[in-house]
Amino acid sequence: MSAPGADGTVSFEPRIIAFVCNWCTYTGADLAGTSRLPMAPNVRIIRLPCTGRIDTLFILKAFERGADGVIVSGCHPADCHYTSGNYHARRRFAIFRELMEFVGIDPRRVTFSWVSASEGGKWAEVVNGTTERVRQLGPFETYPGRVRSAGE
Amino acid sequence: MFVLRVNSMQDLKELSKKLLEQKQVSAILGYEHGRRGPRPVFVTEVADCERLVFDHRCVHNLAAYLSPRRTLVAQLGRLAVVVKACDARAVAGLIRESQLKREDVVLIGVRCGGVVRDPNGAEQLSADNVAPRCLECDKREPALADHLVGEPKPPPPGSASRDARLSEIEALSPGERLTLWTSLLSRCTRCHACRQVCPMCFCERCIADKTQPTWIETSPHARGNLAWHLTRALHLAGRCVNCGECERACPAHIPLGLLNRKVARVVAERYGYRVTDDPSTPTPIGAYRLDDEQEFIQ
Amino acid sequence: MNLYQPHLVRIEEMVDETLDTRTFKLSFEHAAVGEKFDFKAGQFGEYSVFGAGECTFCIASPPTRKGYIEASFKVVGKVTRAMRRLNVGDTMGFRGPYGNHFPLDQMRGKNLLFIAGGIGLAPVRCVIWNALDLRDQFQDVTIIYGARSVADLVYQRELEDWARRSDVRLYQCVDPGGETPDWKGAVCFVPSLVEKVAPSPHDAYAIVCGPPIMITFTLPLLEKLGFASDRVYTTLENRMKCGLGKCGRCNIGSVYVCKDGPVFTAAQLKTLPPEY
Amino acid sequence: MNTRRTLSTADLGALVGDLIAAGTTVVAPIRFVDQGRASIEYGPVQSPDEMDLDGPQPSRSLKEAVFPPTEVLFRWRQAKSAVEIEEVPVSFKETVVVGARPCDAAALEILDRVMGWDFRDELWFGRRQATTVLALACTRCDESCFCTAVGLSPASTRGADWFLTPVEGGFEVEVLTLKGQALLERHKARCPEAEGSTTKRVADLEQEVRAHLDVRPDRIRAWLETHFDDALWKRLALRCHGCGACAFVCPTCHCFDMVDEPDGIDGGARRRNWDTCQSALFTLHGSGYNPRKDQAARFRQRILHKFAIYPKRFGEVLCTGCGRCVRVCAAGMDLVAILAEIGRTAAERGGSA
Repeated sequence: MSAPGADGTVSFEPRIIAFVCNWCTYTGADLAGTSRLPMAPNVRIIRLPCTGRIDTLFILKAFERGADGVIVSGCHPADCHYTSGNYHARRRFAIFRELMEFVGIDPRRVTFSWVSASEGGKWAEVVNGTTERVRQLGPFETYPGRVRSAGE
Repeated sequence: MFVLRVNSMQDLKELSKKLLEQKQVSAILGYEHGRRGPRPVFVTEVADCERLVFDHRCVHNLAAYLSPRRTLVAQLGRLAVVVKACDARAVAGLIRESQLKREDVVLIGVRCGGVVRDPNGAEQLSADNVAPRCLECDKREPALADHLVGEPKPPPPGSASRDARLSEIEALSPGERLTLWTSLLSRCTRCHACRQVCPMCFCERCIADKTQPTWIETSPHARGNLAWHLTRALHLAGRCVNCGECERACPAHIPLGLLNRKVARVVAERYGYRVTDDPSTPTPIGAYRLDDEQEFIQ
Repeated sequence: MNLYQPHLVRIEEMVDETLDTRTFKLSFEHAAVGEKFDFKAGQFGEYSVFGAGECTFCIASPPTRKGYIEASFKVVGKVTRAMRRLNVGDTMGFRGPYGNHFPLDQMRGKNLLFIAGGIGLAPVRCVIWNALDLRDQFQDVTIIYGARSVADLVYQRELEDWARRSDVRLYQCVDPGGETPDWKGAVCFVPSLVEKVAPSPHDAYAIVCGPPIMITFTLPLLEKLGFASDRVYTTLENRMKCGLGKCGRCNIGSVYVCKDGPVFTAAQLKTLPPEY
Repeated sequence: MNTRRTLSTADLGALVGDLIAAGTTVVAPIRFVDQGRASIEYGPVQSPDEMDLDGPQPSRSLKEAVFPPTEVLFRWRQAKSAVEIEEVPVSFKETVVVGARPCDAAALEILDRVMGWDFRDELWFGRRQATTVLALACTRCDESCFCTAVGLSPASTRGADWFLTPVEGGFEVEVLTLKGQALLERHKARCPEAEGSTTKRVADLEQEVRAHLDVRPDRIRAWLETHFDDALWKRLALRCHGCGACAFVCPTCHCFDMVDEPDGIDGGARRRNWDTCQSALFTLHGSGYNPRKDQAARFRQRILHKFAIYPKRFGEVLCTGCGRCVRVCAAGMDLVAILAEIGRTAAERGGSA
């Protein structure tokens, strides 16, 4: 996972899980891929029907299981395939984000974004930005009781 | 239903007797003296109404017994319940979330000037023993009540609300906060008393009890405890009535109310929402505005 | 290795009994454990799927057949669902045998009556084969078995086998509506079939296993037919975790199903509080 | 075995210091304060100054020193269909408990019965063996204490390896077991032999506790065994929240759950966690059927297990009268009052009717 580089510094490749909605961000990510946009390979995407389906427990589960950062992304306001899923999600994540911050989970480890199907470039920015930010923060070893499967 | 305004504890007993005699209800859910201070009691006989009491040690939120999962209580039939302002907020929550019909319960509101931390507490309410949450409550009487008893009360003594502690924690670095909470939550043994006593935790099957898949690990280790307490606090966002029962029931003395208080402040600041005993207002988590702040979203 | 740690067993074969019931044939991964392993008809084990947990089933194969054990299970909860996803060659865990057993020693030389409903045939099947493998030690063997529908009959090939045998009397039924055009057995509930067959209590033992409703109606019938209640056996199941009398959840009053059971006589059942 | 020694307060501190220096875990009552709410809990101490032996009873029992709220039973690793099991050790680091309450020390011995009948729980006995219990006579009680009603007392030595009785300037020490003797051998210099006198027992306190509850456990058992369907259960269970805090603070409640926790797709651990008969899930079958259908049945199970089932199976009451369940109950369920009521009824009806 991390090995000393030539100059003695430790390079670290963060593991980032992205929970994205099927209709906008997943399509946007697909566009980013087919457009051959340069993107950090650290992000694993999990596709869900809607940001409204993204339970806050998904974020915790990702950290529990060894993620160093999380991306949550879906349709822009007014674009939700189910009309209002993203509005509900927006409230839930607004509250959860502050609660996480209160117990000491650095909010910089979690990126929330709206990425539409046409915003391949924005997706690449979100991926690269998050990867770089989490790389600076280092591995999330302090997450209470974090497990990591063998071979990591 | 008429509103009877009476002014002494004797009137609580008289009112209860009347409700039973007139068969308006089949039981009164109130407080009686136990060996360790007042405790909940279900009075079904007119003569037993003499046992009913109310004072600043009546800490318990009796609305917890109104949740539909209390099958034994449901067997009693229609209840009249003694409620403080915080308890009435819970009753309103149950009505708001379709767990209870307003007409299925008679609410005997009591004027309350704050309660102590522990029912087994002091004879006099003082700045030293007042439950901190009462300093965050500005309702001296429930508006939802059918009847209202007791003299008007002054606000509770003291000024040590938990907001100072919240600010202290917020001033720490993320690492320090995580260390603090990991340490506080390490005392949790997952008895789930916080959930069982909570009037707003009425789910038929709690997410913490679900096993397919197991979202929240049931083991009382750092991982399971953090996931549980964060989820509990979040699921109570805009619903927690600040009755403090979770914290009082916790055998590990974890200051759980801080999490709820934090969430309540977020909800108040972001959505201008405060939990009241008006059952007609929607909860902030079940509602949204097109122009909700989204400064945290890229 | 502490007492909660299972032995590893490998799935050798699997048979789909019905749409939701499957039988695993399991062998111990460490031959030495398998050689030492012995049990009596009626005992149970704790079967694990690693990552899902443990589940309690009787050992459905008879102790007379060495080198393997069988478990029949219906998909109900987390563990059985995980079991359903396993394949031949996969590894499971097994702890056991635990609990008491059917007193086959006492039954020697007597007539045996087996009554089972649905997947309740599993523990009974273990005793049936045990007795049939030692056929000369027992008198008449009568089996009365029923299920909701023809598709719900388990161990179908063995039922055919028993039907062909001249030294076994097999009566079968399915609930009304559960029959197929070519169904040759009775169409009724198990207790009604028992009433029709009217087995003789003379020098006989009865072993009854099935859903609670079947037990409730069958036990009084047997009493009416003249079976002494201490000669009627059944098995109980309560939720268990340890199987060792420690975890505290299977008790019915002062009786621990995992230690004093799972086999009980009808006489014993009468003394238990209604918490099973 | 019964050797009398004395131990000054300073020497006890020094002894604890020695033990910690030698790498022994020392568990003792520690005071915590959070938000003005003080509590005393048993916990490992890093220095003798952390101990608080004069305070009230620790709010949680000592059982977690021997029976942790969660523990790994084994781990597994999986590669395709092959599984490897990694055992957990059943021998444990030496631990000395200083200042165990008599009700907590006795509970360990009572639990030895269920942990050892037929199948021997090596994890329990491994920790038991590694743990030396220095119990401390109680010098105070509150209205929830009722140890005398279940055959113990504020000066009961049951389950203790050493028994400390506070005297002027320190403690009188009774060395009660071989394990206690072994500890004494290593720290003899700090514990001079007591001179002749016998300890003045805390008789007054015993009387005070007896006044809280005076019942005969055998009568209670007889009544319980014949009143499974009594109306009492529903009446009492009405106010019960079904939370199980009582069971989690109880020194003798020992029911547990076993769960698998994968730590990836290729492995994980099976754990055992404390559980409680007060939870509806405890007995829920996979089919959805629950033999203990309501809180009345679950509450009855708790009382029956303690005062009828355990006595029947193991010859003693599964309760040490510590009173924690009374103190901790958010709904004011009061075992002292309940036992008194059952005791009264049993006496009136002669335990059977």
